[in-house]
Amino acid sequence: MPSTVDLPPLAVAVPLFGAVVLAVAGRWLPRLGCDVLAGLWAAADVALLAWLWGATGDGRTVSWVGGWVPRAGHSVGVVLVADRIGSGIALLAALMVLAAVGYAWRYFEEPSGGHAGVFPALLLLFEAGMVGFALTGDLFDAFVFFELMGVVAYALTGYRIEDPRPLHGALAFGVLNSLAAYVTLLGIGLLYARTGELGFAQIGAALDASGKGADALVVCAFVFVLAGPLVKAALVPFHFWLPDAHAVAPSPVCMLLSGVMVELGVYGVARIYWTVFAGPGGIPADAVRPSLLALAVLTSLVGAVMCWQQRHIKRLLAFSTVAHVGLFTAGVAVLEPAALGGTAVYVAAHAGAKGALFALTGVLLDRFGSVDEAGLHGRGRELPVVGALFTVGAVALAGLPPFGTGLGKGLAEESAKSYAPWLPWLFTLVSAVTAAAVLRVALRVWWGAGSASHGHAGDPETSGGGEEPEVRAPRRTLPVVLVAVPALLLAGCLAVGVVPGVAEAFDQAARVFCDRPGYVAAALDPGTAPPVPPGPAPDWWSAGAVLSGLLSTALAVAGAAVAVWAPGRVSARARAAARRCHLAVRPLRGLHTGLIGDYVAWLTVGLAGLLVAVGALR
Amino acid sequence: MTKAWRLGLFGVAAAVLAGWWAAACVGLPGFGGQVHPYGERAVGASLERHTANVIASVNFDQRAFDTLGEESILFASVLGATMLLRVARDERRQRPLAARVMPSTRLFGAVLLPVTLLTGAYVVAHGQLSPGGGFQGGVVLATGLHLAYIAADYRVLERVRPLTVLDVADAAAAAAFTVLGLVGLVAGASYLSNTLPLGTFGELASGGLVPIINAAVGIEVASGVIVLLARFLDQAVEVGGGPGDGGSRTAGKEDGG
Amino acid sequence: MSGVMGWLPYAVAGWILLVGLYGLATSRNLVHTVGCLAVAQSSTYVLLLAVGYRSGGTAPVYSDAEPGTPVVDPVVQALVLTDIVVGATVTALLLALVIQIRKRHGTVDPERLTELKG
Amino acid sequence: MNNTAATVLVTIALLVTAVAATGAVLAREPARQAAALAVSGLALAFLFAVLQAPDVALSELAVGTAVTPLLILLTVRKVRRGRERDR
Repeated sequence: MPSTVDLPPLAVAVPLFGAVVLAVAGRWLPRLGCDVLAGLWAAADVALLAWLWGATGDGRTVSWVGGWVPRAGHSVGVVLVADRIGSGIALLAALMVLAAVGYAWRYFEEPSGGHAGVFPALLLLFEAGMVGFALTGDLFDAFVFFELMGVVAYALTGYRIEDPRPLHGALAFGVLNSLAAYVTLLGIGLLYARTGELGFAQIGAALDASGKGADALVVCAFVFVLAGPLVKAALVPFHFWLPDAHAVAPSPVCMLLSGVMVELGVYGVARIYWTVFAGPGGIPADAVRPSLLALAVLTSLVGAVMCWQQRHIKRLLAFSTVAHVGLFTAGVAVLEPAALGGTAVYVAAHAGAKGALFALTGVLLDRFGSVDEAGLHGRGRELPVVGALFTVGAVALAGLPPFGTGLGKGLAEESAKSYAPWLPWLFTLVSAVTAAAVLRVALRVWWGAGSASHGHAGDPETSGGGEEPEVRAPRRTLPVVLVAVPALLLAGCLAVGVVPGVAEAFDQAARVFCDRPGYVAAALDPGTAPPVPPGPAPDWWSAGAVLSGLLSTALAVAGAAVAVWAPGRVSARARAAARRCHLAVRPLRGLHTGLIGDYVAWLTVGLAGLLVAVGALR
Repeated sequence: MTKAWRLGLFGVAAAVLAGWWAAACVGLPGFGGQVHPYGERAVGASLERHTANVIASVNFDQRAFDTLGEESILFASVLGATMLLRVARDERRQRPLAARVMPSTRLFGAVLLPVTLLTGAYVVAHGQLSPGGGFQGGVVLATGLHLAYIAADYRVLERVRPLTVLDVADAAAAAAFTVLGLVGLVAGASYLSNTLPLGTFGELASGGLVPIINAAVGIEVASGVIVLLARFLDQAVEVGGGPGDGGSRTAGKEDGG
Repeated sequence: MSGVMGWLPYAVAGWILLVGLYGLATSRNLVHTVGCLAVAQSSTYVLLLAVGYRSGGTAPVYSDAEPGTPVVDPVVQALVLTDIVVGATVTALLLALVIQIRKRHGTVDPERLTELKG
Repeated sequence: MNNTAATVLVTIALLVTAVAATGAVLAREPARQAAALAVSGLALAFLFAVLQAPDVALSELAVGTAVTPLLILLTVRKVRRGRERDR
């Protein structure tokens, strides 16, 4: 029986081993056998991580792989440090993988890619990468697992080789992410040169001891090391790959990409900042806060505007992920434990809602071979249950109480307000606009509301028609799991909001996450870290949170209604104004060119901008 | 964005990046410095574990978890490339024609092939003692095998390289690494602990778990790279008939809406 | 070492990164794009090995050297080894994608891939 | 090897590496780029050997000068074959 300290490496090793077994056994096992095996393996990892989450409590589980425990505060090994935020997001990843395995079971009717074991094997490898990245306490190890996550995700994105668009999206994804990972590695090299260490805690402690403060090297290392997580998190202007990849990946993969992988980027930013750079030898909070907040605001606004403009439903959902990641980053950027705890709740609930929406869009693709909002006008009428779930997903995205998204949003707003009074308005506006776009789709596709026409001639846009169907099978009845999995995901989103104690657990978890001296002590000098005293319990569903959730939902409903029904009924002046707004955002749409060269140029611009901003403010 | 705009934007950003990089490098310790705290600890730990090649000790013992991740990347990429380069529904395989090879080339290949394979095996086996190891030796083995393609032709290569077996060997070696980690757990220590007898310094069997993991990596790399190269060769030589090959383009597909 | 040698390796690493970025930003062929990514990556090898170098140190392999002789930093070498494997596998996977793009789009010119925009 | 000789060797290796990398980027025709990458891999391997990293040099020799250019060449061959049929 393994002890608690063995759980973190086991949680990585178990899916790795499962992937290997599936890759071999898939040659001989029938389809059903592979799927059952994959399901069991994913469930086993969920159990391991749930155990880890329970056993870690409000402390940290520190695991020196290979038994290289530090002597006199120094070690040569790799350390895994699981606190509740880290093991929580790992658990979220494992749950989403389990959902994706279940969904894919009936989604790809025909085993593709050689044999039936390949797809679930890749999913398990993806899981290992995400869990490893979430639990590691070592910068280079984080790079390795970041790349593992990446490599598997590129392959999964391009899974349908018969369709041209996924290949293009996967290549843009691959080039941008790997390039950013190499920039991160350069940053790791700079830090190693200064401190001679690789662990988060060790580098942080050595930076503090060096007494050089935030000189040019530390600033450069900070920006370079964060390049990888920032690109993974798809913050503007590092976001261009995301809509290209998420819009075209197979639906079960989209659930994972949007639901948890992108959020892991934000997690990486937070983890690296707090453990490595938050001390006196790092970057002052007054430089980090405005820089990250600026990125966050830009990201959420661009994401919301672009989301509203889309007609390709998966691309629309992808831009809504961009917008929400902007909000998550804002929750992290104020550098307050309470806001971070709220953001963690928000992320968990968002994974459920967004995963469900992608899964339901997959049903459209399965039934009609299209994800084009205009082309599908009214055709969803034959699938009322799917339409009802899609609508529920849309209001969950808006943060309607008692969904967990509303709770997380409310908690984050409550705390962020003290730093920037306008932040709650941003949260409300952005969640309303993205939810309105999703509701508009629901109204058009399932209720046949409004007219079928869409868009303006001459706009740069991606239509959702003419997709290669992801499934090639004679017309069949809708498999139950394709509806059951999104329903369960939505139930999970609801559970985060209604189960009492979730908010408190995440609040305390965030306090532990931000306790930098405690982290360093736990990693280097086990047994000396004092426990973090519990703070005041957060206000579970405060009046402000309920009101803000209701307000976003009302705005979303109003927005969708106006978009669907207004065009035929308003005055010429209102139409002209709408037209002007539309033309105003056209250049923004024009920037999303699908050209990898452009994206790399924007990546360079983003890095340069961050260097200048952090450098000027330090 | 026009090309000029892109280049201008990139130029400005690159200049800023270059400036900051230069400023950062001023703060670095000068090249060739004598202070390497982690490095010195790693040397000490390696000698303690009777591993002569410190790099092998870092890769397969001290930071073995990194290598576990790295080998998983290799495994994932072989699996992914196999999946991406499968024969699509609208493609077909064509038998390649037998190629005429000059006798001198054939002799060259026939002599060089065993030499490369032996070299590769040697480099793998001595990884914990001398420069080289599972990874380098594995790549030499894999590329060496492809001399068969140059020396003879594709069909000979196909005979000397049973892909299914290699695919399974790749997976088995990856599994071996993961499972070897459990040895430590069974022995009551932590995951990937080096709990085997350490042997005598400088001998082939020294270093405990290191030579075993090294061998697993060697097998995985060799079979993985062979499979990888084989998929690319397949595409270049055998597979045809897709839309890109047949002339008609499917790219400019009609809008559905 | 002092003088030019004190910073030249770092400058070369920075130069390689910038050249790689330039190639990626201006590439007109997807195969070339993947090649440029490999170039950009080699900057990390140069930086890491330069950071770990020690004047007068020998290779950290004690099969022929006496224990106790000063050696260059073995950790960065191990990191670069890992990095090289990662780079090779990423290159292979991306090239596989390029092959399929060529089949489905009929081109490897990024300017002619016009399906994802807006 | 005394220190001055090492310095000279390292300087030369660094400059050759920088030039080779630049060449690999500027060779815009993929087949020529594969050759340029092989040269760049060779330069890197030489640099690593001079920097007392024989393990890394061996890897770079195997990967940078053999496997990567080979993969690129195979890709080019596939890409070209398609183009000839298009005509």
